[in-house]
Amino acid sequence: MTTTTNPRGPSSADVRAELTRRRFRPAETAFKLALQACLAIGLAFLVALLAFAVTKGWHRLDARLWENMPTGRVSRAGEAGVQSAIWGTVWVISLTAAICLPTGVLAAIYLEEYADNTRWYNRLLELNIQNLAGVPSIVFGILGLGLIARVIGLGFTVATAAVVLSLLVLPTVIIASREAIRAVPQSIRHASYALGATRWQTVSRQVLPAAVPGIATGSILALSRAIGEAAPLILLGAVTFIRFNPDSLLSAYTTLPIQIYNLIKEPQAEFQELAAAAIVLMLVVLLAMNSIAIFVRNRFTKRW
Amino acid sequence: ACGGSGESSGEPSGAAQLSGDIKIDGSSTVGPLSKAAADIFADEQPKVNVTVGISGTGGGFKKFCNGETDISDASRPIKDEEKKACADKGITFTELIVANDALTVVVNKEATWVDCLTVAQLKAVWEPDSKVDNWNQIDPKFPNEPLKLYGAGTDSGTFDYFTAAINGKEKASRTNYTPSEDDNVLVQGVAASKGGMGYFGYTYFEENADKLKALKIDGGAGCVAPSTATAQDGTYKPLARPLFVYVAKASAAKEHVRTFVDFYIANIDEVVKEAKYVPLTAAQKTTLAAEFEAFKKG
Amino acid sequence: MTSTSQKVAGIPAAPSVRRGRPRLGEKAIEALLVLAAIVSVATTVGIVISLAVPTVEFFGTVSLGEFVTETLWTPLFAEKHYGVLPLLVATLIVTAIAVTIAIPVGLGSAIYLSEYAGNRTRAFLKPILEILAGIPTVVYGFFALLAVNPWLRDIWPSQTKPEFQNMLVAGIAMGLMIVPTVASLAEDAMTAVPRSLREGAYALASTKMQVSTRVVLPAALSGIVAAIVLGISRALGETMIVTIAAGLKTDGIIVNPIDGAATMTAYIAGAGQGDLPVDSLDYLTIFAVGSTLFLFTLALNALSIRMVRRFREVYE
Amino acid sequence: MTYPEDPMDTTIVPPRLSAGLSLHPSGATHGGENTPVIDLADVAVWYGDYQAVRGVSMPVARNQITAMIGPSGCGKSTVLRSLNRMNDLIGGARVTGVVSYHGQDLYARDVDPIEVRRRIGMVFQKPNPFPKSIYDNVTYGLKVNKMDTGRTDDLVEQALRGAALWDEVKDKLKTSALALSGGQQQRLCIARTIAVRPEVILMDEPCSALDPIATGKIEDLMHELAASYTIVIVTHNMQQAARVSHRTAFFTAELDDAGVRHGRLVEFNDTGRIFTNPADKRTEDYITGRFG
Amino acid sequence: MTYPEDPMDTTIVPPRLSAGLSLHPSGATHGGENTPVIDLADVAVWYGDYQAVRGVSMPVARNQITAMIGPSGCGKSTVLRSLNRMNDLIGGARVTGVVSYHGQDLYARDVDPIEVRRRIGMVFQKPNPFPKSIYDNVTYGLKVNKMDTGRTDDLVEQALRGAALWDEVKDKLKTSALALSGGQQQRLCIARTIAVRPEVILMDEPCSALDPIATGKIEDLMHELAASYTIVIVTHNMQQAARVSHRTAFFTAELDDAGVRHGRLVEFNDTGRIFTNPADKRTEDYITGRFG
Ligand SMILES: Nc1ncnc2c1ncn2[C@@H]1O[C@H](COP(=O)(O)OP(=O)(O)OP(=O)(O)O)[C@@H](O)[C@H]1O
Ligand SMILES: Nc1ncnc2c1ncn2[C@@H]1O[C@H](COP(=O)(O)OP(=O)(O)OP(=O)(O)O)[C@@H](O)[C@H]1O
Ligand SMILES: [Mg+2]
Ligand SMILES: [Mg+2]
Ligand SMILES: O=P([O-])([O-])[O-]
Repeated sequence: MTTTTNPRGPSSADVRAELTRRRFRPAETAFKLALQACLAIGLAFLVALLAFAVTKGWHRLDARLWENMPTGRVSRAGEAGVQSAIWGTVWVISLTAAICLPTGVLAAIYLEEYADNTRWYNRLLELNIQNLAGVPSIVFGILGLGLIARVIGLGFTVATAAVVLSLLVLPTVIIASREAIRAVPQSIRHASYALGATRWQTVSRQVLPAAVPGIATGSILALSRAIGEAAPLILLGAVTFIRFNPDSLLSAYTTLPIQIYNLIKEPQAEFQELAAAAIVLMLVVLLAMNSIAIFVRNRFTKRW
Repeated sequence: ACGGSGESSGEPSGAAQLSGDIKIDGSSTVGPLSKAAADIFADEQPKVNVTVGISGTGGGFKKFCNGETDISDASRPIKDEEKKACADKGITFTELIVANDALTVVVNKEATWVDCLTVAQLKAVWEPDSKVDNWNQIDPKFPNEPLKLYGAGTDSGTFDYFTAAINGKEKASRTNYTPSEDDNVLVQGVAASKGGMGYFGYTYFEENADKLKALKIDGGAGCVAPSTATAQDGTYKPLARPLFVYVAKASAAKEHVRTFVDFYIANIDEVVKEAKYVPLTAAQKTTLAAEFEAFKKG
Repeated sequence: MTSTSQKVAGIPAAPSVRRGRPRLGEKAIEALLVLAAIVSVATTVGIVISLAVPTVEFFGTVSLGEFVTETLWTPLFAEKHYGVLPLLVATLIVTAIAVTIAIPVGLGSAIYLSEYAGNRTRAFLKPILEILAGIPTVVYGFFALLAVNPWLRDIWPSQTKPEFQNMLVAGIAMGLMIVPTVASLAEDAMTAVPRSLREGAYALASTKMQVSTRVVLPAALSGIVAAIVLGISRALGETMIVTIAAGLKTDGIIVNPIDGAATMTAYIAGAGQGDLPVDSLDYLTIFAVGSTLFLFTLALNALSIRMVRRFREVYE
Repeated sequence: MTYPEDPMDTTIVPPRLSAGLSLHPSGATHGGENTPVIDLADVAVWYGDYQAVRGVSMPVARNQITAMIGPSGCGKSTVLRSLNRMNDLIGGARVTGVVSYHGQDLYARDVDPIEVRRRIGMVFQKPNPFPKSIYDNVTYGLKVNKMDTGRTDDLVEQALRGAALWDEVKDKLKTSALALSGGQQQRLCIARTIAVRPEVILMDEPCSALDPIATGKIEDLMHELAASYTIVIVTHNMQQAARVSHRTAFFTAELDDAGVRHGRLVEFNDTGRIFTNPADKRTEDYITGRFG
Repeated sequence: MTYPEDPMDTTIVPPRLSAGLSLHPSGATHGGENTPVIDLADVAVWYGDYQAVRGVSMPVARNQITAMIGPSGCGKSTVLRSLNRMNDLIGGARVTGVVSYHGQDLYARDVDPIEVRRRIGMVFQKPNPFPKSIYDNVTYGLKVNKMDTGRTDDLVEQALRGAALWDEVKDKLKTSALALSGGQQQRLCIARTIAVRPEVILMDEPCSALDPIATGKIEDLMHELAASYTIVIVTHNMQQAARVSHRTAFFTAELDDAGVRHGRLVEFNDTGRIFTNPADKRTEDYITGRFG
């Protein structure tokens, strides 16, 4: 048998030579190095940022952070702390969680378990959420300023800030919760229905508990975004000098990122250091939240 | 702290615990004074929640005359149209001078070629549509160095005062400079560029005297450097200015606000010191106390 | 069939499968769920209303023509001009710098994670990269202004050093801020490329780089474009970094990246923190600029959503 | 289609259950136990515009095991799901014809599908225990049906015994059901189903995810359950159908004139007949492996 | 394991294939072409700690079609992928024993897997054309192997003719490959593979995603390709193995003492022998359908 397309028998030696010829592929190596460099840039930036904040804020990372004296007395700049900002953050974020988590999870349940997505209004709803996720946070600040603070008249209070932050992270919570709910296999729902369960029984007793880790992960990440958010609050009166802790939903407030922004603007080096220390504090909280989220995701998310 | 003239804040720390909110807003120049006052006052009356905004003098008055704030900080006297706005809403108030300031024109430390500028030269730089963007355009003797300008934010009393004093018309200014309500930006900005020039309150300069150089100003009577003395006696012309707070009548009727203002006045020296401003002269202090007493009565 | 027979058989009595009492609880819950879903629609409506009403009022005083053609933005000076172009140009410049950094770094990281890294490396590196996404933007601003900029000025080759606040440094910080967004979405898109395509390519004696660049990248293209578009939209809307690091200068159209200039978001934040009094034209400028920003990001979002949908369709 | 007895008449036939029970599972004869619990008359199921299966008429006799066999895609699962309205859960699915349960049309307007599923339970192809404890899996149906009578522990034991699982799990009722083996999980799913005491149990290829040993256990269990329950099983395994069922329905899918495949019922008869003496050539081909 | 001839000796044993080959539909004879191109000696493949298949020794003779059959999970694909080092791409996969190609150990330290894959091409179960044009699909391999000689158009035509696809696509070379039918896509994947002129083509169930007509075309194509290429095909379809292959390897999976399943080669022989007169009981059971 003959063929023109394929050489008959290559000798073993030929094959060995060709298979084992050392091929230097410079482009290949360069490409891989370039990719590693890309990752390295991102990581180096992260490390540099952390190192900068930590070294700059190092000797303010002590009990003085808990003092309640922002930028009032220059002579005592060295003793200033950010207590009222910490409390403000706690108030605002707690309220944000209380508003956006139930709303987000319920909306996600509606979209995943109840909505007939062949209906135009449900598709519109979905599109709307995707869109909202991309609206800049400062625009939410404008919503808060124009509508919630002024027209509705909540003023520049903890409540306004929490409502605005809730709306801001709502799409994130909805999208994460939907994904978690979707990850619960259909077979679990069918098993529940086949036992005579109603839709809500199926959702509340089977789907939600199984989706909790995913929802929790998404919610933690959403809240950690809310904690760090400053832009909308700038429009909502958080930049004012406040040295008291909020005591009600209608209290004036300031938050950590805003206080950091204020401190950066002060000329005294002590205040810059305090800003760095506050940043470290905030980063520690955020890293902890991120780690919890990742832990929950890895540990509790079921692989069906 | 020693209570001065107020009835309720008369007693030392044993004074009755008051509560309530006090809203202060306005000049970023005066802000540090009110913040210091609020900060010290909080040791005495922790339940009185004082907030100090820094919307700038103009912004402060708009809110003040809208009845949104109790006290308005100002780095220039209230204008007629602002008075009218207040009157329209039935808001009456008193004006109190709480400190002195010298608007300081600063340049980079390395700008060795210049020590003093005349008002006319400043006007040439800052007037609307000014085409001056190099030091040698100010004075041919100056080196060829691009001019980088930093100035007060447009909503600030400093801006109003400077434009009025130098350019002859309020808010009339060239626009191609870096404006900021945040004086630190101005300090850093000028410190960062060799050809930089900026203006802001004297205290900010004093804070950063190591980074910046203040120019003497020739207001017609020779070069005068900004200082405590020249600010107090007014020889630093035309940029020496008093700083004001305005207290609304309706607010002063409330005990906690009245107590706060009394406290502010009684402790004015400490407040000015904390905010690092040029203190009041003895005469000014007497007037201050008297005016508020009269206001409370009348 | 008689009931006796039922008992004999031990079978449930005559079965009724008819609807008993209506399940009111179920209905109430469904209504609650619908309500929760409507919140997001209400938010959009709220945003549109709160932007549109003052914007219309603004254009009652300032002509749209001036707004889009004038090259000066000085609403707060004695001589007022309302040309949004300077803000827009600054926004685009900062965004362009950010994207120039984020696209290569983000895509490079994504390719590495999806094609080169082993499972364990990926599981370790991806969360770290995601931390970058979680750092508050004030912190980026702080770092850009006080660390990156001095460093940049030190190494700057020419005599004219970057200004204290400048677009370049803001763009760099912002670029690194959106790297995780781009990387993570692009990686998702690449991971969605079926294994079979890679195997097909490897079986044709491709190297890793060839598989990555000639098969995986093109196949994931719409997803990657979506990632980039989303990155751009985040850059456009970012506020704190530019406010802190690029400043508020609105001096005509500034194109030199080492100069400071106000972006649309920085203007809004700068003018808004002074809390301009309601009903003044100054106050209305916030909303006019906000509307412009909103329209821009809306268009980008729509683009990105379509792209994502397309790449989903290809394989699903 | 071969129809051995007129199913419409079965309601008037007196109960004769004891005979069947004694015989089963050891080579039972099934004469007389054909009171249909469920009856299908000209049933067709649509997924949107696609008619997946059509023209199905067959009875499901009480306390018997009815098997559905046929090549993949012929609509066995589809028909099975139509018996307890699980098709409701699939968007666009629609059933025409009449599926009656004790004479009641299951698709009548005022029928509550939840009540239907309470009475007609289902076991799925892949064991799908809830990610909860064994105990909670069994009590779930009791709870959602408010059958939680205070004797729950007894009921759990009863159900697990019924599913021949009790001895294996009685010491670890509170451990996760996911830790059980596939066969145990499937028996747990059966226990969970019988705990709510349905009248009918539908099983869709309940052994296809299991190894031969587990399969054997489930088959034994089916025989036992047939004493008290009516069972319909879908299987792709002809041997299994032959081993466990009393009656068998053979489905196939054929192209219509437009080239679209539709499932249909080819033959329904006693299992013995289907496997030894099928009436239809297609059945014979399939049984002997000459088909598909 | 039954081994008709000592595979290690095949190089020196005179060709004795004609008996098996006479079964071949095309009636081609391949005498003298049994120099093993690839030779496996005691090959085992591990996925991490799991030994998926072990003890595989068999030759792959030149210009013949070697089929691998066996029940699902017995390791056919695993062994096939070990022949061109596709297993390298699976994290944790490891090959022990010797896979030699023209006497060269493919897993020797200094062997370049990319070069191996150039010479030993692969066609997959599901057609996997790149989402590019037909033309670009065929030229892809040429480009990455720098075989882009300027005669690309000719090479594309040759490859598509070789895959019996040319006539069907010649007018739409620039259209997307995804618009082709499944059978056309599979032939395109074959064209893409032969365009780089490998010596060996591995095919993993290349017809299982195809309808009978497309399957027929691919089988015809395999016959033609066998003239110029050495082909190894994995198939789950015994008829297909019988129809197309010269030699057949039958694999199965068995539990070891610890209850872990491992695949192993049971019997390797001429296809005719395997299907008419298998040496091993398990082979016979499988062939006749009594197994699994
Ligand atoms: N949800 C669905 N939407 C649309 N078509 C469907 C759906 N489920 C099944 N089908 C179609 O209906 C037909 C019958 O499917 P069904 O699952 O009932 O077959 P089956 O006999 O159970 O097959 P198998 O033995 O593979 O499980 C098939 O053509 C299938 O593609
Ligand atoms: N990537 C992998 N990681 C771990 N185990 C694997 C992997 N791929 C295959 N296996 C296991 O190796 C064994 C053999 O798999 P393989 O795919 O080779 O079987 P096969 O004979 O091709 O089966 P089929 O006919 O179903 O394709 C199986 O037990 C399988 O689960
Ligand atoms: Mg089925
Ligand atoms: Mg396989
Ligand atoms: O903040 P000002 O003092 O400049 O109004």
